[in-house]
Amino acid sequence: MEGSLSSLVLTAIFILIASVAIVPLFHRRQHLIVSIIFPVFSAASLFSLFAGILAVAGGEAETLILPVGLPDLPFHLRLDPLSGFFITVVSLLAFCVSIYSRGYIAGFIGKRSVTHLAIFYPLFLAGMLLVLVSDDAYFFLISWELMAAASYFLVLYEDGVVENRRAAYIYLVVAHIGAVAILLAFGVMAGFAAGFDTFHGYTFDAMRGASLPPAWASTAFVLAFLGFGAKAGIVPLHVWLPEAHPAAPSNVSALMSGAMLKTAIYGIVRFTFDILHTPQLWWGELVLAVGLASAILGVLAALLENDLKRLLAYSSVENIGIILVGLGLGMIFLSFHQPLMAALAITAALYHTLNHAMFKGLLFMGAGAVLHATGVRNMEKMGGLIHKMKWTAPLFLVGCLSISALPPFNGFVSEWLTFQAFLMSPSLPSQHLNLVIPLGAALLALVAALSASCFVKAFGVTFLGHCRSEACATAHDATPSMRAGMMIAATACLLLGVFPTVVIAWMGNLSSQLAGETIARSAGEVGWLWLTPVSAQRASYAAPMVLLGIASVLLVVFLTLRSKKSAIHRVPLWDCGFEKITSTMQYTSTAFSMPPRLIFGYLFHIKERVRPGLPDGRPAEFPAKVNYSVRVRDRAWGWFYRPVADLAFRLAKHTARLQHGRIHIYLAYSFFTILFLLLVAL
Amino acid sequence: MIIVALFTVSLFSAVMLAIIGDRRLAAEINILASFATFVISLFLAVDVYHSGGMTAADNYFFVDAFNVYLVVLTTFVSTTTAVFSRNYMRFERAHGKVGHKGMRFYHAMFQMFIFAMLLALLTNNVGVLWISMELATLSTVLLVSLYRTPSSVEAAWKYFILCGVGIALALFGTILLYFASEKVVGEGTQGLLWTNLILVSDRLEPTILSLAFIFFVVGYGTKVGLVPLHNWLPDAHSEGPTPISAVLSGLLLNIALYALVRCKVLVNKAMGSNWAGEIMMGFGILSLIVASFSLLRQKDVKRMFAYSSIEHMGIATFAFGLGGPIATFGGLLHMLVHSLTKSSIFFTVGHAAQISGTQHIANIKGLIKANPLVGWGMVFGVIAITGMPPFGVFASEFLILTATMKYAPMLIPLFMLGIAVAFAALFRKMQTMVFGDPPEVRQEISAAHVPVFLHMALVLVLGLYFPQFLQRWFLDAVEILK
Amino acid sequence: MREAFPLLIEACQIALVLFAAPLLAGWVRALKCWTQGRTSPGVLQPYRNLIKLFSKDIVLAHNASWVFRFTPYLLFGSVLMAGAIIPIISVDLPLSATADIIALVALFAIGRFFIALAGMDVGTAFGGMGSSREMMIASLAEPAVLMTTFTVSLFGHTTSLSEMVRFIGQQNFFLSPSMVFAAIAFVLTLLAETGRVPVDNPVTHLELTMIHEGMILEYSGRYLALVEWAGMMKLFIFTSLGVALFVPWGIPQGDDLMDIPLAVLIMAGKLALVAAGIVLAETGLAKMRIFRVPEFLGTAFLIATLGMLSHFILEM
Amino acid sequence: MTFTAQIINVLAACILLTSFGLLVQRRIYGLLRIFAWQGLFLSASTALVAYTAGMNHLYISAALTLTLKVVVLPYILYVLVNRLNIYRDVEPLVNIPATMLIGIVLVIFSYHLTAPIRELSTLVTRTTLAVALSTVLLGFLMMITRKKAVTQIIGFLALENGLFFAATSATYGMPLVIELGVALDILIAAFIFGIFIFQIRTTFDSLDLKEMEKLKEHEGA
Repeated sequence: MEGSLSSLVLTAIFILIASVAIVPLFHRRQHLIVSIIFPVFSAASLFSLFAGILAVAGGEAETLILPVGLPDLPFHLRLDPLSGFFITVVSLLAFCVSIYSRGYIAGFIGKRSVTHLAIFYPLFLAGMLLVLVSDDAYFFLISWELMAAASYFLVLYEDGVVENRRAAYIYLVVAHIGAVAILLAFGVMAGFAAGFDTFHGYTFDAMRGASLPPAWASTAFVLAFLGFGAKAGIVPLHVWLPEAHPAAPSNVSALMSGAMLKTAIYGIVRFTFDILHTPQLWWGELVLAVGLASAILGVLAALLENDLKRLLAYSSVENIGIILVGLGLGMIFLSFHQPLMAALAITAALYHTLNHAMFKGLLFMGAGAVLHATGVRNMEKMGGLIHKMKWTAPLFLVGCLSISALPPFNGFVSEWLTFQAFLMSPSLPSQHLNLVIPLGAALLALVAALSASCFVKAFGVTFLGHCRSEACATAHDATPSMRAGMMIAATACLLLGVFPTVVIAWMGNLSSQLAGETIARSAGEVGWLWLTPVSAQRASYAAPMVLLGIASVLLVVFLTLRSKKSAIHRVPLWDCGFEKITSTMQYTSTAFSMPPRLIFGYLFHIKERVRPGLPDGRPAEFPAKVNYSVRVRDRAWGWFYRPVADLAFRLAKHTARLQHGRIHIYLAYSFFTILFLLLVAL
Repeated sequence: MIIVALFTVSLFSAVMLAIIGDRRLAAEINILASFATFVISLFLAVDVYHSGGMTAADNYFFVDAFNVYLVVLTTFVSTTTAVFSRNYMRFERAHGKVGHKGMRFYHAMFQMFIFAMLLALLTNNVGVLWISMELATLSTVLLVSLYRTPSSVEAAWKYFILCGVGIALALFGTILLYFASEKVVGEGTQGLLWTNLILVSDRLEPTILSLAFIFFVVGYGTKVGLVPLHNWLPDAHSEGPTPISAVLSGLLLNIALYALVRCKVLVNKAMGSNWAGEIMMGFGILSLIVASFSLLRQKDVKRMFAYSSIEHMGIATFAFGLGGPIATFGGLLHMLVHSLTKSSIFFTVGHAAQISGTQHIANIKGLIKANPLVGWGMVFGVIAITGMPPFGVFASEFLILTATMKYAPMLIPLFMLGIAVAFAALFRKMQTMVFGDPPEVRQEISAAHVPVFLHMALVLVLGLYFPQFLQRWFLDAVEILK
Repeated sequence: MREAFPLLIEACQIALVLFAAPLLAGWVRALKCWTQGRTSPGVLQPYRNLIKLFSKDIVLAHNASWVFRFTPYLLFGSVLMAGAIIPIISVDLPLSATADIIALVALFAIGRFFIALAGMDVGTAFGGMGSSREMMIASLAEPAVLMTTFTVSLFGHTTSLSEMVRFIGQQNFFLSPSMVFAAIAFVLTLLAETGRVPVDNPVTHLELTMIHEGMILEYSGRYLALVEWAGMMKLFIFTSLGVALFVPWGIPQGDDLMDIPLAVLIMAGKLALVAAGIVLAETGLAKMRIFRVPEFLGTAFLIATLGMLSHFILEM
Repeated sequence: MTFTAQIINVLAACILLTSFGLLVQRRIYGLLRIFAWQGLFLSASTALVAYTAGMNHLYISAALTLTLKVVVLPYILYVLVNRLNIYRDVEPLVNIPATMLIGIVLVIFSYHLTAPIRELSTLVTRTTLAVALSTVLLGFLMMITRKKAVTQIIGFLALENGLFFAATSATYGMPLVIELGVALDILIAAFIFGIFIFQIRTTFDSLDLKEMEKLKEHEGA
C-alpha cells in the first residue's frame, strides 16, 4: 500500500484539474455544467478527505516525486500527518461547499456565464490541495500562487462592479508580495541547506537538515511570517481581506475564509515547527502579540460592520488571530522545552483551525443563501428572515453559536483549549512572561465575548424582527442542495463540539510530529467522555454531559409546562400607544454597535454625520427628516496602506522626471554615467 | 555551413522583399523566410546539441551553448512576429496608416534586422559584433518612424541619436579591448576573436579591460535599456509599429545583453574578481527600481510594456552580474522567457490597440467582452510577465531571488520593492483594460491568436517542465559564463 | 448505598438551587425595602410571583419566532446546569468535572446569547437596546471574570471548580492580597453579571435605564416565569460561587450525606450576609449612566489584574 | 621621439583644437568647415601612422576618412543646410565660456584616465590616446549643449572622429574588416541622418530640437 494515500489525493487533484479542461467544452450548456460538475468536485473532495483523515491517523509520511519541474528539482510531494490534517480541513469544507455550490451557482444562470466560475473553482481547490502536499520550495510556491491567482479570478467573477475589481486587485497585490516574502524565506533556508551550486537545497528535506545560525533562522522566520501572515490576514496586513472575501460569490467566500486562510496557517506551522523546527522565544512572542492584535481588531471591526459578508470576513481576521495565539504559545512553550504544553497549545490552535473552517464556511454559505434570497448584503435592509427562510435561519444560528464559542458547539472546545494553554503559562521559567501572558488571556476573553455580541447582532438584525426593506419581503428559502451543504457543515460543528476527545485522539500523531508530545494520551486515561488535556485535576470538560444536561432540563421543563393548560394568544406587537409602529423603529445594526463604537471607537477612523433633511417650510430646529450616517474605516488604511500607496505614487512622480523629453538631457545622462563610472569604479 | 545558410536566407529574403515591394504575397514570403531561418537554426541547434560548441568559416563564426539558444529564440520569435504582422500590418495598411513604400521598406528591413541580430549572435569577432549591433539599430530606426507622425519621428530620432552615441562608446571599448589583446594575441583579426580572448583572458591587462568595460557597459547597456541610459526605449517601443516593438523588446534587448555578458566574463577573468559583475548588478537594480516606478503612472499601453522590458532586462542584468550557477541559470532562463512573454504581450497589445483605436490605457476597456481571446491573452501575458507561477518568468525570478538572498541579501529590499511595485502597477492597468464592459464603438479585427498562445504555452511549459536539451545547454552556458 | 451518596448530594444541590434561589431573591428584596424604609411584601413574594406567572396565559406578538419561544427553556436549562456544577454544599459533586470555571462562564453565555436574540426577535426598539447593552456589558465583564478566575486558579493550579474549592478549603484561613483583590473584583463583576445596581436596575421599567428588563419586556406567562426564575438562580449561583471560592470553609470535602444539613445551614448564613452586602451596595449607590459602566468594569479588571500581579510579586 | 611622431602629436593637437573649435563656433557654415578640417587632420595622422608603422591597411582607412569625413559628409550637410535654409546662428544651451571650461576639465580628466595605459604602450602614438578620448568626450559635450538637429549630427560625427583617432593612435588601426564595416555603418548612418532631417523638417517645420520634447513622462512645469 506504499503511496496509496498520496495517490488518492493526487486523484482528487487530477479530477479537479481535468475538469478545467472539460468545462469550457460545455460553455453553451450552462445547466449541465452546474448540475454535473459540482457534484464531481464534491466527490473529488471526498477522496482527498478520506486520504487526509487516514494520513493523520496513520502517522506515517509518504513521499512522491513527479517527473516535472525545474532541472534537478522535480516536484516533491509529501503526505504526513500535518498535511493530512490540513487536507482534511480543506476537503471537508470543500465537500460541503461543493454541494452547496450546485444550488447557489444555479442562481447565476441567465444573469451571467458560470463557465468562468466552474473553471477557476476547481483550480482554486486544486491549488489549495497542492500547497498542502508540496515538499519543495518551487512546487510549493507554484501551488501557492495558483491558489492565489485562481481565487483572484473568482473574486473578479462579477467584474462589472468597480469595488470587486478594486478588491481583487488589492488582494492579489498583497498576496503576491506575501509570496515574494515566502520565496525569500526559502532563499535563506536553501542557501544554508545546500548552497547555490546545485538545485538540491530547494527541497524541504534539505532545509530540514540545514543548520541555520539563529540570526538567519530569524530572518527566514520573519519573512515567512510576513508572507503567510499577509495571506492569513494578520493585522495590519488584513485590509484586503474584508474587501476581497465579500466580493467573491458566497461559496467562494466560504472557501476563501474557511479553507484558504488555513493554508497560510499551514505554512506558518510547517515553517516554524517542521522545517525550522527550533522556534525561538521571541518568534512566539511576536506571533502571540500579532495574534492578539488581529483578534481584537478583527472582532471590533466585525462588530461595527453593517455588511453581512464583510462582518464575516472581519471575523475571520479575529479567528486567525485566535489560531495564531495558540501557535505563538506553542512556540513559547517549545522554546522553553516544554513539549507537553506546546502540544496542548498547538492542538488548540489546530483544532480551532478545523472548527473555524466549519463554522465560517457554514456562515458564509448562510450569508450566501440570504444574498441569494434578498439580493442585498447590507443588514440594515434585512430583518425577519427567520419566517421566510425556515432552514437557513437555524443553520445560520448554529454557525453563530459555534463561532461565539458557546458550548456544546465546536468553537468552545478550541477556545477552552486555548485558555488552558494560557493558564499553563505560570509554569514557564520566565517571570516577565508569567506576568504578561495572563493579560493576553484576558484579551482573548474580551474577544470571545465581543464575538458573541457581534453574532447576536448578525443573527438578530438579519433574521429576527421585522423586514426592513422590500428586498426581504419576497425572500425565499435556500434550495435543497444549498441546505444540504449547510447541514453537513452544521452537523460537523456539533459533532466536533460534542466529541472533542475523539478528534484530539485522532490528532495525536500531529502533535507528536510537531511538538514531540501528545495530549491525547492523558485524556485517554479518563475516557472518551471527558476532555482532560493535562490531568483530571487540572481541568476537565465533558461536552456530551453539557449537551445532555441542558437538553434534559429543557425537555423536562418543557414537558412539565406543556401538560399545563394555558393558551397562547397571538396579538399585535405592543406599540406603547403610538398606534403606528413601523419596521424602521427597530433597533438597527448601526444602533446595536453604538456602545462598542463609543468605547473602542478610537481604534478606528469613524466619521459620523448628522444632516437635517431638505427644508420644507419648517423651522430648522424641527426638520421633517434627519439623515444620519456613520462610516467606520480601518485605521490600517490611513496608517499603512494609504501612505504606502501615496509614497509609491510620489516616487513614481519623481522618477518620471528622469524622462524629461529632452534629448540633451538624455545624452547628459549617458555622459555623466560614463564620467561617474570612470571616476568611481576605476 | 549551416551558419552561412542562416545568414544567406535572411539577407537574400531582405533583398527579395525589397524588390517585391508591397505585393500580395510579401507578408507570406516574410513568414516563409523567417520560418526557413527558424528551421535552419533548429538544425544548428541539433548539431550543437550533439557535438558541443564549434566554430565555422575560419573562426569567423562560433556557436556554443550560450548563443545557440538565443539563435533559436531569435528565429522563432521573428517567425511568430512575422505571422502576427501579417494580420496586423494588413489592418494598418487598410486604415491608411502605412503607404506603399512603407510596406516595402517594412518587410525588407524586418529581414535585415533578423540578419543583423543573427550576425551579432554568431560572430566570433568583437568588432563584427559591434558592426552588427549598429546595423540592427540602423535597420529598425526608420521602422520606428514608419507612420511619420510627429511623435514617431521624435521617437526615432531619439532612438537613433542615443543608440548611435551609445554604440559609439562601445566601439571605444572595442578599441581598448583590441589594444589590450594585441599585446597578448598579436595584431590582426585574431586579437578580436572571442574564442582567442577567452583563452588568454587572465593575461589581459586588467586596467585597460576595466576601462574598456565601462565603455562597453554604457555602450551596449544603452541598447539593453539600462537605467539611466534607457530613455530611447519607451519612445521607440511605443511609437513604432507593434511587430517592431515586439522584436525590439523580445530580441534586440537580449542581443545587447548577450554582448554585455560576453564582455563581463572576459573582464571578470582578467580582473580576477567580480568587478564587472558588480557594476552590472548596480545597473540591474537601478533599472528594476526606476522602471517599476515608471510603470505606475503610465497612460500609454505600449509604453508601459516597454518599461516592463526595462525592468526585466534589469533583472537579467542583475542575475548575470551576481554570477554563480543558479543566478546565471536564472538569467539565461529569464532572457528566454521574457522574450517569449513580452513579444506575445505586444501581439495582444497591438490587437487591443487596434480594437479600441487607441493606445491610451484609459480608453481601452472590457477587452474580454470585446474579444475574449485577446482579453485573456493579455491577462495571461501580464500574469506571466509579473512573475506569477506557473509561468516560466516565475521560475527564473525564483532562482535569481533565492540566489540573491544568499549572495547579496542587502539588495533584497530594493529588489523586492521593484518587483512589488511593478506587479502592482501592471495589474492595476491590466484590470482596467481587460475587465468590465467594452465601449460602444470599436473596430472589428481579425486577430492572429496562434502566435500569442503558442508563446504563452511555451512559457507555461517552461515553468512546469524543463526539457533535457535546454537544461544541458543552460548548464553548459553556466559553465562558459563562470 | 454509599456509592449513591454523591448522586444524592448532587440531587440535593440541584433542588437547592432550584428552590432556594427565589428565597434569596426575596431576602434581597425584603432587605432592600427595610433599608429604604418601605414595607416589604415578604421574603416569599418571589414564589408567589412565579406561581402566578405560571398559571397565566401567554400573550405573544405576531412576529415572535421560535427563537423567542425557545429561549426561556434554554436559559433555564443552562443556568440550572451551571447550578449543578459549582460546589455549594459539597466539593465532591459528580457533575463537577463536566465543566470547569471557563465552561461555567460559557454556560451563562449561552443563556445571555439567546436572551439577547429574544430581545431582538419581536422587533421593538427596547428589545434591541437591551440586547446591545447587555452584550456590551457582558463583553467587558468577561476579561475581569477571567482574571479573577486566573488568580484563584493560580493557588490550586487548576481551573476545575471542585479542585479549587478543595484546595483552598484544605488550607487554614489565610489572608493573601491577591485573594482580597480577586474577591473585590469578583463582587464588582457579580453586580454587573446579575444586573444589579449600579450597572442595571432589576426593578425598573424606565426605558433609559433598563437593560435586562428591556430584553424580556415582551415575555409573559410561563415564559416570563422561567426567565425570572433563571435570573434568580443566576444571582444565587453567582453569590454561592463567590462564597465557595473566597470563603469555602464549611463546605464539606467528602461525600458524606450527613454533612449536608450543616453545610446548607452554613451556606445559608453566608449567603444571607453576602445578600446584605449587595443590598447595602445597591442602596448606597446610584444607577450609573450606561457609558460609565466601562469604567466600572475596567476598575474590576484592574483590581483583578492587580490581584494576579501581587500573587507573582508578593507571594512567590 | 621621431619626427613623424612629432608630426602626429602636432596633428593630434590640431584635432583637439578643432574639437574645441566645434564647441565654440556659433555659425553653422563655420562648424562644417571646422568639421572638415578635423577630418583632414585625422586622415593625415592616419596616413602618417600607416607610414611609420608600415601598416598598409591604414592607408585605406586614411583614404576612407578623407573621402567620408572631409568630402562627402560635409558636402551632404552643406547641401542640406542650403536646401533647408538653416544657416542661422547656432544657439547653445549652455553659454560658450562655460562649455569651454567644461571642455578643459574633460581634457585633463582624459589625460589622467589614460595615464596608466600610456605606461603600458610601446607605440609611438600612445600619447595621443588622451586626445582621442577627449575628442570623444568633447563631441559628446557638443551633442548635449546644442539645440539644433544638424549640430547634433556634427557633434556625433566629431565623436566618431575621436573613435577613429583612438583606433589608429592606440592600436595602429583595427583589423581592416572592422574598419570597413565601421565606415559602412557610418555612411548608412549619414544617409539616415539625411532622411531624418527631411522627416523632421516636414513634420515639425523646424529643426529645433525643442519641438521634439513631446514624448516624456514628466508632466507640468
